Amino acid sequence: MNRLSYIIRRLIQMIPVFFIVTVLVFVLIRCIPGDPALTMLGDRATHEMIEAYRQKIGYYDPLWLQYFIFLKDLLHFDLGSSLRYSEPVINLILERLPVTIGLTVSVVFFTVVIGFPLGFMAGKKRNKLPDYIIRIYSLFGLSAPQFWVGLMLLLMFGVKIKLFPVSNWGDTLPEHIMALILPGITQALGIMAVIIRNLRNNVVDISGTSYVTFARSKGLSEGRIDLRYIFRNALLPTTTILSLWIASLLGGCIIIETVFNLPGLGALMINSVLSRDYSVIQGGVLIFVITVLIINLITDIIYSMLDPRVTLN
Amino acid sequence: GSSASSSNSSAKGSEAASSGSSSADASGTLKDRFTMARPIDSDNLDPVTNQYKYDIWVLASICEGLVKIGDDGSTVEPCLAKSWDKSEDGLTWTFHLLPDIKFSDGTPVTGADWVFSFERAMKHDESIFYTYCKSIDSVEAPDDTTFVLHLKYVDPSILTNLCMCNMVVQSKAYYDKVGEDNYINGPVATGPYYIKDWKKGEYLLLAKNPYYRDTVNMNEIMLKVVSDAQTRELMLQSGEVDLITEVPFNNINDLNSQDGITALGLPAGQERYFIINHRHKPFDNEKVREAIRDAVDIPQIINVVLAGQGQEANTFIPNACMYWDDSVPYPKRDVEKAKELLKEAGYPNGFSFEYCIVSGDSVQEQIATIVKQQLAEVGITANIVVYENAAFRDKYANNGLDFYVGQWTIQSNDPTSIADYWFIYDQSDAYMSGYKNDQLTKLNELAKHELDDNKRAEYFKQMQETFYKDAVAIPIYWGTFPIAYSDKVKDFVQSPLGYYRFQYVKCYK
Amino acid sequence: MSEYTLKNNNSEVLLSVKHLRKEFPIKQTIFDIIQKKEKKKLTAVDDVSIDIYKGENLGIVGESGCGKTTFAKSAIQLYKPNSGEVFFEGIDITKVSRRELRKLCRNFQMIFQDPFSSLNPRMSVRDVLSEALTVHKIVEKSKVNTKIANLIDMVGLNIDQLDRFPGEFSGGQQQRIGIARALALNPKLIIADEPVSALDVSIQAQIINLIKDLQERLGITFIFISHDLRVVRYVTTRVVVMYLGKIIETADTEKLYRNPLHPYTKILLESNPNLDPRKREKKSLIEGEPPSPIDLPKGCRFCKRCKYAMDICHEKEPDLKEIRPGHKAACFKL
Amino acid sequence: MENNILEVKNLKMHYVSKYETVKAINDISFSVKKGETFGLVGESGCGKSSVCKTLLQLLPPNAKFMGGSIKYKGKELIGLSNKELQKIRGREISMSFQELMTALNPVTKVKEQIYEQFIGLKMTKQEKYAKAVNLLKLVGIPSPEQRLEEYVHQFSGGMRQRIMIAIALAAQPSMLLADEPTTALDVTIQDQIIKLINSLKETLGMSIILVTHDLGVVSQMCDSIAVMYAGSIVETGDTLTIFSKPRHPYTEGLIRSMPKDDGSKDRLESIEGAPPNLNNLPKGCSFAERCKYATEICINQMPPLKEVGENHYSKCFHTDLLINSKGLIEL
Amino acid sequence: MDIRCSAVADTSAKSFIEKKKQNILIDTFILILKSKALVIGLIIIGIMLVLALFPSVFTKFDPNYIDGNAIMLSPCTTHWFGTDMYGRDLFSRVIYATRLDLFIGVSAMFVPFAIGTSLGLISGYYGGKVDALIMRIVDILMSFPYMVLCIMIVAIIGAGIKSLLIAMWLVDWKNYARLIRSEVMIVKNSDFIQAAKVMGFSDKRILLRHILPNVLSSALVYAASDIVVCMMASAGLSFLGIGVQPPTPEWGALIALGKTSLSKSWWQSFFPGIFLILSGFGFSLIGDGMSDLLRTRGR
Ligand SMILES: Nc1ncnc2c1ncn2[C@@H]1O[C@H](COP(=O)(O)OP(=O)(O)OP(=O)(O)O)[C@@H](O)[C@H]1O
Ligand SMILES: Nc1ncnc2c1ncn2[C@@H]1O[C@H](COP(=O)(O)OP(=O)(O)OP(=O)(O)O)[C@@H](O)[C@H]1O
Ligand SMILES: [Mg+2]
Ligand SMILES: [Mg+2]
Repeated sequence: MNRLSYIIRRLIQMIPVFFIVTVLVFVLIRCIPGDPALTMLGDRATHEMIEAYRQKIGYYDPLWLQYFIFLKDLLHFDLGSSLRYSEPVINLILERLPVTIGLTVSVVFFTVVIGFPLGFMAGKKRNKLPDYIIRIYSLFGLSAPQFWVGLMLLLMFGVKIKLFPVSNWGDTLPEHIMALILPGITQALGIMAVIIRNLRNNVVDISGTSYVTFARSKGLSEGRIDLRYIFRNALLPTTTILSLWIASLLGGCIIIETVFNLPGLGALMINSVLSRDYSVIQGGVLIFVITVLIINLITDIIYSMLDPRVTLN
Repeated sequence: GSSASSSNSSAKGSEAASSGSSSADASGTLKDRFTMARPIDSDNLDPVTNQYKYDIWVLASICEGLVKIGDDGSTVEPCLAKSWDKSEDGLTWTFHLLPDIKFSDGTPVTGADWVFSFERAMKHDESIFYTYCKSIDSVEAPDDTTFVLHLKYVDPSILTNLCMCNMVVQSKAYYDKVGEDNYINGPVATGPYYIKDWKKGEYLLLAKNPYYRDTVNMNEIMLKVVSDAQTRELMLQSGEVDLITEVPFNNINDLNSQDGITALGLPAGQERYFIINHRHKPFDNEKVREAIRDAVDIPQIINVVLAGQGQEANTFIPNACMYWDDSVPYPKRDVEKAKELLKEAGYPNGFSFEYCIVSGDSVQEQIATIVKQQLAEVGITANIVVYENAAFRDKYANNGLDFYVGQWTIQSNDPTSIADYWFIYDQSDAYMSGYKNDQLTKLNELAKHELDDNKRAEYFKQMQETFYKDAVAIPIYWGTFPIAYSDKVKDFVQSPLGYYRFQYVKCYK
Repeated sequence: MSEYTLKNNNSEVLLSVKHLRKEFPIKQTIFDIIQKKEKKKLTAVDDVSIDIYKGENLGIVGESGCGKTTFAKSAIQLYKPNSGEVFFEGIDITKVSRRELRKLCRNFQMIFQDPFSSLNPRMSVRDVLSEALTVHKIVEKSKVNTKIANLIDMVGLNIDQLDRFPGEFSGGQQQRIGIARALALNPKLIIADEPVSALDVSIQAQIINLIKDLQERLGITFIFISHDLRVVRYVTTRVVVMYLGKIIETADTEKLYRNPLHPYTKILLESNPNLDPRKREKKSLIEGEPPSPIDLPKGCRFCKRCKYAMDICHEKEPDLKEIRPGHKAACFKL
Repeated sequence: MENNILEVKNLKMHYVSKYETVKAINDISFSVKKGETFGLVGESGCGKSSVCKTLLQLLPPNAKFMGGSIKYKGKELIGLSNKELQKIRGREISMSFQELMTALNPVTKVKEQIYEQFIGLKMTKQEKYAKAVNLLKLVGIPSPEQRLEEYVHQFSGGMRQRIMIAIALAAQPSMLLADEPTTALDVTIQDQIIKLINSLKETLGMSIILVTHDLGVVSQMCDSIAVMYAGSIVETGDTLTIFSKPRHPYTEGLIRSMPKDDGSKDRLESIEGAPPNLNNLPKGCSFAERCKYATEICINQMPPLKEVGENHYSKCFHTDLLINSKGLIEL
Repeated sequence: MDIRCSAVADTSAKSFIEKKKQNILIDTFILILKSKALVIGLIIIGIMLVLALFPSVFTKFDPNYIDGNAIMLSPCTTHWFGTDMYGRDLFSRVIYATRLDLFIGVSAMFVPFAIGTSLGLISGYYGGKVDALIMRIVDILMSFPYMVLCIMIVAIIGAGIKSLLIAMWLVDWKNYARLIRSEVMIVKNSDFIQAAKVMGFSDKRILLRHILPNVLSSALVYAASDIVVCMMASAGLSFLGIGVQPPTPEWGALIALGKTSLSKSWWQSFFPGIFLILSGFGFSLIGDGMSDLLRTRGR
């Protein structure tokens, strides 16, 4: 199928999902107990103050009206402004988005750099010592709590060896990069386990396919076969899994963000839920949904480019 | 004026607060910037509409008013007003202002700024600080060095109230420029520091006010937000920050034992209570409440949870406040008596209730863990239920909580506001406990308008005694601000009210 | 052989397929929809009509992809045909409800092309057979085991292989399990879709013999799909030649083999490799690939590869007409 | 012998797994002459593909070489290093695989898969392209320029078979192992492939080992054949002889179970029973169990490969009984 | 060849059934024994199960008893794993936590597994509108940030394992549904399903007897490692302070509690961590072993 038309169709398909998610967030967030007035005003608020605040934020407006206003603003790319920070939501999000994206990139980087070779090696040396070591290591990665690993790494590389900052998002790119290394490794450790296992199985499967044997019969060198045939083909399904993880990373790094004190979207979202900062939650989820859908689209397209068998529909 | 009763705590406060002043060596050179990490960011630095302690504490280094609370937290000292006169009837106060005061942007402070600032505070009746300026009828500034207050009625605590952050002088020109909506990003004022950069949720950077009339040591103060306590500690250990706040109590000793780090609890005007909802059975029964008071073992709580960094409390007024009464009995564990009381109340086999805690508050969680066992020993079953913050508040506002730990942090050493919160039922359902006692409400009202210090003290004594007698709530402890800092830091001052006095702090290279 | 011809013409019709057409849709792009392009489709079976007589064995041959399987599957409603009717003993099974169809199903069974994939890899032979027997209550509960033993015996498998899984059998054995399963329901018609193409000659012979025996003994009607022309000649009584979804020739087996009319049939028969090593042809008889069933050419479907093609062949589609008694073909040259 | 391009002696190979040992090749010897098409015939699973893969040493990890020798142009292939083998594979001996649907890399263009054969040869891009186009033309793929840019899944089965042959021929090997090149295809395409390989053999002067179980294909292509059963060669000789005068019961059975071309409807003679399990071979002749001539000795002893005619060998104790057996064709 | 219609005696056939069935069990058992991963995994989880069922046999301490005299003891002969800041015995807390943790892991996996499998089956088999609907729901769940949803649920029903479980139940099925659906799509086109249709079987029977057993294996393997992920998620929630209600012992919560003094009292998070990792190991090994087994059983 024509790629462009495919993209357009996928974008059109996103609209209902997107729409339903907005409704869902909108309703859900207002269904849960806790009202912004109480959280914003704190312990000492009197009944009158609470009342006044509620009036101000339109707490008593019917839900559909609130939603309507939300949609109307949305059409002007206005996500409203944060109750807590009194700042346009879009600014809040845009401020934190780079951190989250940076973190995601770092995680993917380490997953790829460490996980791919290990997974490949485990598959090549199937049921030999390296395979066992790598598999046990990956199991460890899967079942060690992130915050624990994170704190341990900080203790080791932040405090004892002072190689990386414990927490310094900083202002310059090198500072940002330094700040992202340890969190990237920590989060990658868990994901890597999945990637390694998946890649290993793929390598085992692909090594046994007849096109690899056929390639050998052509007299190609082992290195070329490993790289061009086994690794490349084994990677395809793994990338899909990786992309699923990337999507969930964008919204779910809260623990890493907390441990490493990164000013990312996860922390913002969680804090906003905790303080019932409605517009931030709505805006955040919206941005998140769009990002996830677009990432999915991109992976599908990339996948179809890498694997000609996959048709886009 | 200050009362004698608070003097002992203030003395202790000033000693501990000005850390390590003895070894003030001239050899070291100062760093450019002092960095501290705290768990939560300020939300709103509008002096009038802010709500959180994290706002007020910082504002204390940004804004100044006519008078200020001393660093020990108990005395009222002159600030921008060098002296003041009070009219005969006590309704007109005339303040004589320091000359040539400038805002941090270099513009001079004028009478118009004063009037604007006060009128704004008086206009915002939804502000939680509104009560402090309730008694003011009007203000005027005959010239740039004189400022006059007209009161509606005689207000004995007017001077302490004037120390509050909502009655500080701010630049009207700046306000007009940015408008009400953006004002939460902070005012332009006259304090030793001004807000240089603020990335919400990430950091707040203060810079030295070049026009400040006094010495200010550090060029910049960086307040980082680091929500995880463990990460804060690691940052201190790695030298990324010079000072951290809200150290978990049980780590204080550990941190202290490390080279180059000092950890301690600064005295705080902070009190925790077990708050019992009188509207829920069986807590409507006074005997039951007393039984609980007898069942809990507060020294153990202080030992385990605070690692000893706290002081047993006896009444609803923190000991850092005026009119605190030492003679009110302290809760004391007596298991037999508690059982007896339960039997009398008709619960010989105990009962069970919901002990509500807010998620993420480790102190609350730890207290709950211990109290659960202590209560179990008299036959009462406490089911610990964790609520996420907003849900907790919702339940709290709708009388849904059975039993929880409340915390009050004072903002002024006058106990009026806390007494209001406990005894003006309509305002807050008596700290949401549902306790209603008209007599106490009346006493509180009397104390508010009484100019005679002794008489006021007497009213407050009565309130405290009744509070104990009715077992309204169970005071637990007066807390401390647990901080830890590197030995490079000298003279960090946080007053018992929590105010940061950044002008004193020195941080060496 | 003439006796078969006679027999067929006198028998009653068991299954009558009328103007059957099956198309597979091709997905459209958004632009196609916007531009209101006509929906593309793959025509796998195009207007096929044929009567199948009781007791006969009808062979279907043709190039791979010409729609043999699709025809068989749409005839018994495994694929919903796009148009056309199929009468089974006078009942139009394209119109009956799903429920009724389910009941009718036991009368016609199918042996699938790929013996392995036609068996559930997680059901043992016993499970497969007993399920068929019990769901339709073919025999009493107590007799199920006996019946299974009979069936297994009938297809020449050993009873102690009953609890094995399909993966543990060879292709020929798997094919026999498929046959046993089909026989379990006592069907009147069995469609055997290339039942021997996956097998070796030696096993192939066993299956062929089995089919012949079944037909003789139980009088079951067969539709036998294969591209092995030798086997078809051996097994069937009548043959249908398909090309690109259409029947192009049909006749009694021997008639057709002895005297093929359609050019394609001729090529097909000659393509069958000669068993005599001394008779080797140098040149391939057929060139090129069949056209795509998506964009069917106008005119005769074979004309592009036909060396006798005339102008009219590119213009019009020839009808299937009776050239000789009992021998129909679709070609203008005839 | 001088004109033998390949000589295989006493080849043995087993597949060893945790659970069983599959004796896939049991003592096989044969030789292939220059320019000859040699057929390996036998029912599926008897080890034909395993022989081919052993020749090129392309065996899966669980395969265990048990002995024997493979001499190609007088040079011993067993024991060669991987590097040396790489020079033989594709350049000298190449192979087209049975698994035509899966033997080509699905994610690279056909062009690249052909180009890979030119690695090491100093060729410019244009030369490579021209050669690739030529190859596709040679195997009869229309519009090769366009087809080179396509991926494998865009080709039909017959096309894939041709592409595989094209790749196998790209480096102009002296020998082609064609593993069931026609099995999965229908008669017309099968016919095309047969004719294609036959003509290629003539123009390029290759030797071919053709693996199949279709006797029709054998008759159209092979000069001599070896009939395999359960991992060993049971009969070998030139095609005409074996087709006309089979001297092994299994060969005879195979031939008899073919339906005749003449329309006769006599009952087919099938070989009863199934081939033995390769992980549990009988002590004696592996065909004994299904053999109508079998006697005690067949069960207890392994028969030797006896010469029964000129260049005609049979692995049976009872070749004499078969002296008059009827073949597929009359001479 | 003649057709042997010999009537096989009823009884002999019957006796054959029983014998064979037994053999299948034994065969399976032997196969299991041959897979080292599976055996080790089963042993680990078996031990865990014993600990979970009879914790009191292994320790004499009450896991919740606060002993003011035993605060923060390092591991010693009485307190094998040391004590925590309240003076509670860590060994007994870790042991008593086993039951809850296994429960969390298994139930957080099982319900989504059941829901996802059913919906995946239906979606894949019927296709069309039902499929579109289910897949849109999956899309929505996929694109909804998980932690935010988790906290919302915590807000609605309170903190604790209950909300964690509900959150997982609500969200996690999507993975199973996708997995199963994609396999059903393949299997439903295979000939044996058509064979079942032509045999006149009902949809229910085809779905449950014919499709399900063929698509379940990959979901099962996924489920085994999913258990670990679920247990990890509960540890994460404890870290955020919305995990189990204190003082209930739970590994994640124990680690989270211990992490406040990592450098001083390493044992507090170390031992529960070891148990968490060990059970993770156990379940993953079972998953690996199962995939091996299913592979050998398959073809
Ligand atoms: N489910 C399907 N969806 C789309 N196209 C199909 C489907 N099944 C078959 N086709 C197409 O319909 C045409 C006829 O296929 P069919 O399987 O009926 O051929 P056949 O004659 O049985 O071939 P073979 O000899 O290879 O079995 C082919 O072009 C095929 O690609
Ligand atoms: N990798 C392997 N591991 C174990 N056994 C194997 C392996 N490959 C093949 N076999 C077994 O070895 C025997 C010979 O296999 P081979 O593929 O050589 O047979 P074949 O004659 O080529 O059969 P076909 O005609 O089906 O291609 C078979 O019984 C097969 O099951
Ligand atoms: Mg077919
Ligand atoms: Mg083979």
